[in-house]
Amino acid sequence: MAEMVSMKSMRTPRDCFAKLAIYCAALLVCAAFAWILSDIARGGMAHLSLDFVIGSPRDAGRAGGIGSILVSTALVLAIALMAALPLGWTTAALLAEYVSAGSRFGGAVRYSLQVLAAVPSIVFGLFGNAFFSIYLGLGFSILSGGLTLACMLLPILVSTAESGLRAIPDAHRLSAAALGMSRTSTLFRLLLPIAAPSLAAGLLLGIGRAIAETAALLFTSGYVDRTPGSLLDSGRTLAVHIFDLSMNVPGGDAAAYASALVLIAALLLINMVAMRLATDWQRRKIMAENSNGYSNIDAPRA
Amino acid sequence: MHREPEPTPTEPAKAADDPPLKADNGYTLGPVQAGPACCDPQPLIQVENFSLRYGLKTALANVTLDIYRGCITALIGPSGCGKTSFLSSINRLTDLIPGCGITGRICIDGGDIHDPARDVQALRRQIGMVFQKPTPFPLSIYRNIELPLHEHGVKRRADTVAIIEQVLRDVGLWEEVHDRLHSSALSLSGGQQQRLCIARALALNPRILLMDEPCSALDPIASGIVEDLISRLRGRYTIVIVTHNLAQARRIANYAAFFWVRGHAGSLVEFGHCRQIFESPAHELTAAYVNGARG
Amino acid sequence: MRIFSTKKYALFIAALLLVNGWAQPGNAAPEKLVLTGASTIAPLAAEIARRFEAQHPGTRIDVQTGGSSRGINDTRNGTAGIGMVSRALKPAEQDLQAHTIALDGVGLILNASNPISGLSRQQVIDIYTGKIINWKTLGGRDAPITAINKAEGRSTLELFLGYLKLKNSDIRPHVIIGDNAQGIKTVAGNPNAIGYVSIGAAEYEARHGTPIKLLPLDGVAATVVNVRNGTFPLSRPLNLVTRAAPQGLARDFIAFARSEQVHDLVEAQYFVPVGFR
Amino acid sequence: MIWSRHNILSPSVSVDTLTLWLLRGAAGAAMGVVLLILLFLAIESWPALRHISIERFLTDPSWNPGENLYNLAPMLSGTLYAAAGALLLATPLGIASALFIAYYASPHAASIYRRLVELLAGIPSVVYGFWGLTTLVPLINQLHPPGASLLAGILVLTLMILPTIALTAYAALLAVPGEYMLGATALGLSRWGTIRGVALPAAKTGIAAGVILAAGRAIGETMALLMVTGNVVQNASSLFEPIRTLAANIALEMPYAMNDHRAALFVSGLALMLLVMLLWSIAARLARNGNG
Repeated sequence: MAEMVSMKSMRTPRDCFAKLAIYCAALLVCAAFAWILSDIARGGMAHLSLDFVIGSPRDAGRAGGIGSILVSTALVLAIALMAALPLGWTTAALLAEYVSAGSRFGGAVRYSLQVLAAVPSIVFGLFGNAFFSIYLGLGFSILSGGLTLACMLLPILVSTAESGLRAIPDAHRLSAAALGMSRTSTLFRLLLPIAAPSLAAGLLLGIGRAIAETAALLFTSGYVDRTPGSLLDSGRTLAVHIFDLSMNVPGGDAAAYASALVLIAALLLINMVAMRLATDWQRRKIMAENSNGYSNIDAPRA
Repeated sequence: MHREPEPTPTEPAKAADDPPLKADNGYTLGPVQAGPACCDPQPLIQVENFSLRYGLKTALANVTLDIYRGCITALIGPSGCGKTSFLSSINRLTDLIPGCGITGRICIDGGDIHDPARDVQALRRQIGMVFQKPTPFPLSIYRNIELPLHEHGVKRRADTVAIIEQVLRDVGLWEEVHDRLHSSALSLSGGQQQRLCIARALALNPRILLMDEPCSALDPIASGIVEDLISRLRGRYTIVIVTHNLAQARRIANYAAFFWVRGHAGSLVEFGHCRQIFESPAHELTAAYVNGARG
Repeated sequence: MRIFSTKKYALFIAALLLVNGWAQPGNAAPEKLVLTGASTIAPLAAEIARRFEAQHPGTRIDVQTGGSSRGINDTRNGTAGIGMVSRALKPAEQDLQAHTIALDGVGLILNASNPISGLSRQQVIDIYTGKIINWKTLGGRDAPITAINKAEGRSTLELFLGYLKLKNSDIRPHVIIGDNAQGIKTVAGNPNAIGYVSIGAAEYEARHGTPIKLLPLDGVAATVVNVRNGTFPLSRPLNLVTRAAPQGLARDFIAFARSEQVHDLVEAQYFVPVGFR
Repeated sequence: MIWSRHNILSPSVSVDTLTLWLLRGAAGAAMGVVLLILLFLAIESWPALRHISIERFLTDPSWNPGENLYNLAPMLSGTLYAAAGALLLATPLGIASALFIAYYASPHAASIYRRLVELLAGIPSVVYGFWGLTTLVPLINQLHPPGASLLAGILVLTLMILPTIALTAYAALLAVPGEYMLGATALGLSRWGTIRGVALPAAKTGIAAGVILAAGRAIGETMALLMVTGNVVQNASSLFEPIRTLAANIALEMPYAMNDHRAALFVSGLALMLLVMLLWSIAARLARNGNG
């Protein structure tokens, strides 16, 4: 907003003090975070190597690497997204496109999603343990962990997708209707592609939450640190690994630092890649579905 | 050209090979070969006792008028008198507004559009609509037209391409955009966007075009070009246009309908030939409005 | 459903299967056994499992920690095939079958830099009930004591309380920990801390360079030897428990864990193999 | 003859109906998840609620499930102390950060600072906990043993909820119409005067909603606190004493809890959920009123 409203500062003592305080606060925050990040970077760099990333953990994680743990993490994440994405996005489409503001059903769905967003992750862990692991008999497995995470991701995916769809001006819906397009194809061919960036943003947020999650996974996916052989095997995710190394393994700090560094780097990387994918995807959707080869009729004109 | 109702259409591929019938500034619309002349009016849309309400509020009361085939009918009147509501009723776009209810009948070619058996999407395909603000989808120029075509069953690429070229030529946009069909439609200027919207409506080969103040959001030059285009479409399509620009209504319309707010609801005051409405209005409200606007 | 891209979705699933296939090359469905329970037994069980798997291709044995109660719990509700319990079964747990695979003791540990070299039982009680709060009282340096207690449900806790004849509500701890390793880690990181853990785990860590030391209890040094000859007062059996008489893979594994073939593994963890008593 | 050749399918209404039911099904499933969670928490809590009267969760002498004592009060107080302390620190810092981005920093610095805060919002709680455990706890231990304490918990939580407060407060400030600010400046108000007199009051409800959301997060936070607070069940009488929060209690004891003990943990989970739900509904109401 500084660029929006340029305010000439009148130099009163109170003004100066406020400015000082705000700069100090910002500096303090920067310093604290520089401290954390540099600590982790410094601690992790020494232990980090290619062998560490692809190797299997040995000696409770003190030696070896985190290869099997990355596999488990990816599997848990994949399960969570596969379960939550279709459910979340279709729910968002319903809330944004088909349900009027006063609808009872819409209100109930929206309210329950708010509740879901409020549930602390440890409670998801309790629920996942009671429902997926024991009631459904999935045991401590990638599947229970992934499904528990899916429940957790649902409100994020829905709210970002819904707000993305709501941000599309009604003019587009009216034009589409005036062109005789059905609501279904308006939704799938027009509105969802336009909302792609917010869908992607929600996806990113979801991935970030899922990768960072520990409490919900402790009692659902367990912490066996080997490469899972199937989705019904227990698998330890990276965040759980960091927890275990730092709490339960004397001499595990170096590996924990390195794992934390990998985790943060992975979060950043996923962010960048997904952003790139989203823009590409949108560009492709903006262009025709069968645009390649249009030039052959273009040529004689040119 | 292929658009006239007579059964002698030309293949568009051939049309592309032929040197286009050159009108003055790049338009390729040919002369009207057939269709009813405006002096021999045949009603296409018949509106009988039509009322529209939003919730409890009546927006439009007891409108009865005929809209004639191939002619341009201008709807004039002050803001809030139900012109746009009337326009949206013709393609049942008002269905999308919650709490919207109607009484009376609107018939196209004698068939009631509110007939429960009526396929609304097929109806809307027959009736193109252009809005006040240009509303191209935030997709590419090509995709803007392809999307509705695909929806209505035109799936072969060659056909799509031919139609797109045809309609872009019809609205005089082809020369301007043929080398950047795959860039975003939002990169076009306002006037170009509005012509793209008209082209998009034309691509579905409608019989009726509804235009809701199509020029009011444009600058005078773009407005002139679009107005020019609209008058070229006369005869080929039945056009209903809402406009606040009385001079424009006079210039392009064959018929004019004057709406006014009476007792909180819009209603039709007078309908007649454009010249009659403007030069010898029967109703004093019409006279006051037309003269007031003039003077 | 073009936008949700059925194709991409299929690709996703295919990739997933691929990852799975890569994780378990050419092996459709390995026979699987899950062990959960005492963190004291878990490292040993993991080592035994590794050797067992090597000798029995096509089997897969997952070991998870959590505590003895969880071992009992999971075995009862079927989540685990075998539970690990680092104490004798209680009367209320006679529905389960115990198979002792080793013996262990519980010892007090201090940071290696702490000059204290021995504590009486009363002193330990006083420390844990908050009557002694400074090492100076005990002849050490002038520093407050950080007493580390185990979380509710751990068999080590029950054993320790039984030895001190205390109730858990009498204890005035400063830090509460879960696993043995966490206790060792906390003591290693805090020069003024005192904790109690499995002797096996403590000795293993101490030999591997972790700065902790084991204190003698009632004058008996906390060593494997003293656990073996039965003189150490705080010793316990390490059990594998099953719901009924073990069948199939579980039976094979328990037999293997009790056999001579794993004695070197038991000793490497500083436990006492059964049959040596 | 393009038009005649193409059999223009009448777009079927049935597709739309099908889609609608599909979407309704999905939304119903999403709703079902919440009911399922509540149902299972209730089922698992039931044994405890049947054996133990509600007031015993607050009046028992201590939390010793092994001795059949189930007092949740010290953990409730621990949770509230930690959350309140963190809010006390994070709210001014967060609002100051938002003001810094919105009104004080140059556009370049503001965007860098905002990126930083966003990055921090994404750092996993276990990493904060790990950092607290390896850096903060030893530091506090030198100051006043044992190190793992309420203070460590408050500091770590502050760092964790600060981005939430800063980002929501910034969004609220951004929504203040620029004309208000211009108007105030035109009246000759100083920068701080404008902020205090116009921007903060206008963004008040948005900021409050953000603070409440942060409070919800602080109360529900598990791993970071489990790692740094020492987990002793007691009413802390100083900042340097260890505490245990409700969420940490669940994570710590759940693995080996049985019967009533396990059920009591589910009760505390239920309590936690209701507490956070309450906060969120307050925040939602605030946000609605702010918009309306």
